[in-house]
Amino acid sequence: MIDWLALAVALPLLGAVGAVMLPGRAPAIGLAGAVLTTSAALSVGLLVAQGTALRSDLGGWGAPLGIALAADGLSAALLVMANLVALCISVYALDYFGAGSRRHFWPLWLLLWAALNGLFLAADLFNLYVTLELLGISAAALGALTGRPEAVGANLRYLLVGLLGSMTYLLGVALLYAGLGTLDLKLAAAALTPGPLAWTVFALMVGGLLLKAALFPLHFWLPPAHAQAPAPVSAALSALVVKAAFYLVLRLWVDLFGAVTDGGAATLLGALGTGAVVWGSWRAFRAERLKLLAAYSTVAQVGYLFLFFPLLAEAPATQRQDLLGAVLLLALTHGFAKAGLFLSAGLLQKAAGHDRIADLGPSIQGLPAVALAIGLAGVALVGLPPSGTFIAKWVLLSSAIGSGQWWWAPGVVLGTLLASAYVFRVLANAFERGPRHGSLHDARGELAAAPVSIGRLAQAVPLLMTLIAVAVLGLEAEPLWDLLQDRSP
Amino acid sequence: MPAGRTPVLITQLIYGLGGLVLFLIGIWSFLVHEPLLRKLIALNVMGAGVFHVLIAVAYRGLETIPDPVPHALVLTGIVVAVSATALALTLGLRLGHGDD
Amino acid sequence: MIPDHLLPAAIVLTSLVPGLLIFALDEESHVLRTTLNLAGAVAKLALVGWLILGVYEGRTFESRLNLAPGLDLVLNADALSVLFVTLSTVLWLVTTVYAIGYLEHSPHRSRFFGFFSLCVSATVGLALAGNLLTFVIFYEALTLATYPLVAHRGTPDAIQGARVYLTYTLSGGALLLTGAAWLHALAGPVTFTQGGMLAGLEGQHDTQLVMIFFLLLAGLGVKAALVPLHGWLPQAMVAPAPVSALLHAVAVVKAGAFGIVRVVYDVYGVTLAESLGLLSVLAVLASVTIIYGSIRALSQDGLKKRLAYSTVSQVSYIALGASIVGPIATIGGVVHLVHQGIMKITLFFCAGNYAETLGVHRVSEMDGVGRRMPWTTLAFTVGALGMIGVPPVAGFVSKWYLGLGAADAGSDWVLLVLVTSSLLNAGYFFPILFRAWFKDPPASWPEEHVPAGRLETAAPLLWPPVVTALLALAAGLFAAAPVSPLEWAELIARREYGL
Amino acid sequence: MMAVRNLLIVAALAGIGVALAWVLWGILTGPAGDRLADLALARVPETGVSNPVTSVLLNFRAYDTLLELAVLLAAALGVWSTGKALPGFLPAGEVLRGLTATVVPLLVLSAGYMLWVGAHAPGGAFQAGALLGAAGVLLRLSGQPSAGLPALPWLRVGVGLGVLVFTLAALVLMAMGAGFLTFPLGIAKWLILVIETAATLAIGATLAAVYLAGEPLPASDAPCRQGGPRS
Repeated sequence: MIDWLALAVALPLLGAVGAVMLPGRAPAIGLAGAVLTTSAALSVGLLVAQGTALRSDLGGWGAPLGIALAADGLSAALLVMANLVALCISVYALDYFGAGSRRHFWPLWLLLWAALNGLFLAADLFNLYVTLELLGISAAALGALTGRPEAVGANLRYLLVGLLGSMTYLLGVALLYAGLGTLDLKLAAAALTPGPLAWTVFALMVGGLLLKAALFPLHFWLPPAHAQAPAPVSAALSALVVKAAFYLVLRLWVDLFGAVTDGGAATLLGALGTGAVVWGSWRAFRAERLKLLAAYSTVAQVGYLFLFFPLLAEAPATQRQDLLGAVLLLALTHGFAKAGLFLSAGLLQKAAGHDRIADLGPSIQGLPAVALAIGLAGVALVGLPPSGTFIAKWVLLSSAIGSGQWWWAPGVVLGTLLASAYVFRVLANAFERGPRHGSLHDARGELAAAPVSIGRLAQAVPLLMTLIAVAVLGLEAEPLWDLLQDRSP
Repeated sequence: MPAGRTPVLITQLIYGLGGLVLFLIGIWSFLVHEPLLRKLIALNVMGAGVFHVLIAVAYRGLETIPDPVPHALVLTGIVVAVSATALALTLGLRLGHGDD
Repeated sequence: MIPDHLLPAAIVLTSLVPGLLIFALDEESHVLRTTLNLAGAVAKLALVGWLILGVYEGRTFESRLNLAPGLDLVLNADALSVLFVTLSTVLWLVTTVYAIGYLEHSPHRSRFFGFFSLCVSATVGLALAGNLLTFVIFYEALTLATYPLVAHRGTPDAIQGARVYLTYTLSGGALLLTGAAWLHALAGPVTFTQGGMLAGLEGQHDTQLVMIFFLLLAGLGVKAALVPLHGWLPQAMVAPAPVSALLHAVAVVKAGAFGIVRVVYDVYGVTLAESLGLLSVLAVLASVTIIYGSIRALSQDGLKKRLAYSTVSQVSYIALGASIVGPIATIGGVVHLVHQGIMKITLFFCAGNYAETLGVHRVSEMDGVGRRMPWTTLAFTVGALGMIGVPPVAGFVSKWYLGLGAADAGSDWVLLVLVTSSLLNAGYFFPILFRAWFKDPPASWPEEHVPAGRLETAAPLLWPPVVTALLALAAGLFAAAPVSPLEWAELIARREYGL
Repeated sequence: MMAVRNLLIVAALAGIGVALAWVLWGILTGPAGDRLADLALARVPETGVSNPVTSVLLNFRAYDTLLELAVLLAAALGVWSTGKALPGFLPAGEVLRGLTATVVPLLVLSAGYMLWVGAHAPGGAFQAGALLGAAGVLLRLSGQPSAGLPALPWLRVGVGLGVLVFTLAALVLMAMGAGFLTFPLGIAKWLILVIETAATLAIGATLAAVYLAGEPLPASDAPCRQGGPRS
């Protein structure tokens, strides 16, 4: 009997331990762990796609005594996305880290991966706390890997804020256990009734998670932490770690709190989302460094995700599916696109020795594949067709207007325009041939003279990821909606 | 409420409300104090508060075996908190904040 | 052969696939790149020929891709889309030849031709779009594909022009998206339907429908360069000549105008649009644009700038045709979609030839250019006369039908607009023609790149304007022939009005 | 300004506190009853250990414990990734050395006892591991730069041991058809003891290792530092 759910968590753990114990072989062990973990996650995805929701009672005790792992369409889709993105990041990381940091990167990376898979598959509220902490600790450690004081400071702050969030979440879990006598998500959902307990637990758990999901105005820790981390880590933080916290909010909303809270909470989330879209996009537009721009863009993209809550709260059952599909599509597209953008930024940084947007011209023109990847990522971030984001925004706009909540539309439109502004600020570098940058041949010459050579594989990875975000998720997203069909085990 | 529960309830309330107070003091300290080390201590105070609440929930009187589940949660929570504290202290040390 | 339900997709793919392949090519693979370019263009032309035949016979062609529940990417061919597809396909072939000649020695050719092909793919896609969602998708894709072309030269001017272009078009795109999503929320999937898919909604949601119309119009008006949304067009003139040709005649401006036609006829329907009072607003906007563009063109010394303002003016004839109720005006507007394209591309090719051969960029430098480059100047003359509306060039036919239609609908003031505009057109084109033919050439040209030989300039630069000038003449002379643009426009009008 | 802000924070927290207290009052006086207590206690005999808390930690919720060991590992790796270990302290004086010589073996001994007793009374891997860690800290304070830990290659095995044994045991059980982390009753006691032993060693090694605040140096070139404990 193969328990794919458990394997998706156990394999990266084993890989991490292997990389700890044999530091000389860390990359090989790490890559093997990455491939095996991804296979397990894909198996979970395939099984769910074939029509069964998966649930595994670890230890055989069953809820409420034991802990279960579970996968339905929502978690399976995010699991598959996270694992594919993580696999891409792993391949890229082979080339990225030097001999000094390899032995540190790989085990922490696999632990982070285990935490992600554990989080997407968790069916127990306290277990979620443990996965959250594993995620937060490994993420902060990875983010500080360069050892530069700014990086260490930003990630220490990230760690502390994350702890504040998880402590708040944990108090919510404690009260929920006290009130309902269970920690299992499904059982708790069945037992929870509207009332002060439900609202308090909601405020504590979701409030803690919003801090981790970096929803405006709780986003302040994100840009420095994500911008200072090594590129593969930034990619994972922005594309996956923040997404995991959002997933949890959505999961709790759909399974637990949606039925016991009124529209006010959802409206608040939507309003904060709008703030995030506008403020994040604006700051991204003003950013002078590419990685900071990408980090602020994450703040904005998280905002879009939260705009779906007020619509979900009001939607009749028939439209819920559509909205869930759209928010899922948005999360997936952003996962691929943002990871691709950060990885591209890492290559430019290696080639140019910096990531100042204004001076990136020569390196961006010397690496056309990277320029293309940034362009495709930009298409997805702005929400231009064909990309998953475009479809998601279409659903968002038409549902907002259709349900009479038209006031969400201007924020979306404004965010889109600001996003185009910041994306094309970067892309203009790919065309510029001003006196400052010299001619194309100078640019190439400069690159050839530079000691850093950028491998073809490292260039191919972000291109592939952004292509998935644009072409696959933009044109072939229908199966996502099939995944979300109700499928009881 | 059965008469026998009153003393249990009082003990539970002392621990539980005490836990809440600790939790709030922790948040207050986290928000108000700039130094990262103090924020870290504040977080540990918050954690202690949550653990107190769990202990209060587990208590069922002196004659009855307490609920083992919250106790296990507290143990797990402590190890997690220690781990996070260790990492945070080291990061702070590298920043030069550790010598205060 | 290709099954009917794949033909529209195949037509898009014949430029998309070569475009993507070209990106991957080495800068120096001239032969392979040229082969790919031309093979794609010719294949597309062949497929379009087959499509025309099929549509004429009344067969339906529809490619459909499900994006999400209730959201379909639909490509299908009705008479209107066939008209636009044919125009873009023919002009793309010609422009490709021209661009190969024009750019053969400049850097970044793979990038240029890659985006060039993407640009045509997007245009053809929006021409074949079967619903508003598909239209929006290709409309935005067109913006993306043209940005690199406008920025191509990489000079500060080019970057600035591209930025202005992008600011306008993406803002327009956002409005279009909002309007389209709103309409989707109100009426469900917006399929383009002859006679108007909203026709049944009269009397309900009138205010919302009016607001949506103006959102859509603002979005489309940016690309169609309706005043006051035209600001990007003169700035985008910094692009290389083949790009200008593409922007003005084949793709961008045309996409906006085509979209307006689609929205008026196939989304709202003339009846609903009129009863909501939308058409008179459109008519006024179009007329203002026609006059304003012509006036601004008068004072431009830069040849391409003058042509750009001329485009601002001329494209609005199409919108004007759509704003007048009645089949005759419809014919005039729709046929002008084709005629303006052929004539304006001729003019831009010629402008490019002057610049590329002699370094002549300004009207004031054009003295005697007709003697040095007679064939080019002849083609230019045909285009210019057509723009003014002199028979028998194609432009006359459009204006004739527009005038008749306006008279028929009782909108006599439109005649005044047409006459004024024609006089202004003459005012900015005749001085050019006079200088070119009747003034003495200077002792030396500003920057003579191509020495006079057997041909006045390089062959790939010379043939395209000659061919398109001949097409413009033919479209006027043989307007009554079967499968002429006019005949086809009549077919469209008959189907729209259910005659 | 700051005062106003602080006042606002205090007021807001006071409000939140009142709400939380009200909810807690409602819960404790409400009908939630025994929660999972009776259910858990009733099934303790099926877990292979008789201490209820250990039953929960190592059997009912063993998966939590596995991940918790992973958290500890992540913290250790995070600490190591920040740089080399800080220099050790000068060798301690007579008194402290004597104390250390007495207390450290006692700590190790008590750790063993804690580990064993955890099966049926309060105790277990975490308490035992904490004692081992304390022994390490004490050694470090008294001038052992390595805190009594083995050389780095073995230390790496040590900190990973808990997760390794736990995960392998779970996977072997899965492969045998019992299910991930499902301990058959007959061998549950021994399996749990093995896992707990590995966990104890890992926890002890990790706690002592993080106290070095960095990746340990090879034993030969570990410098000593002037002065006592960091002041």
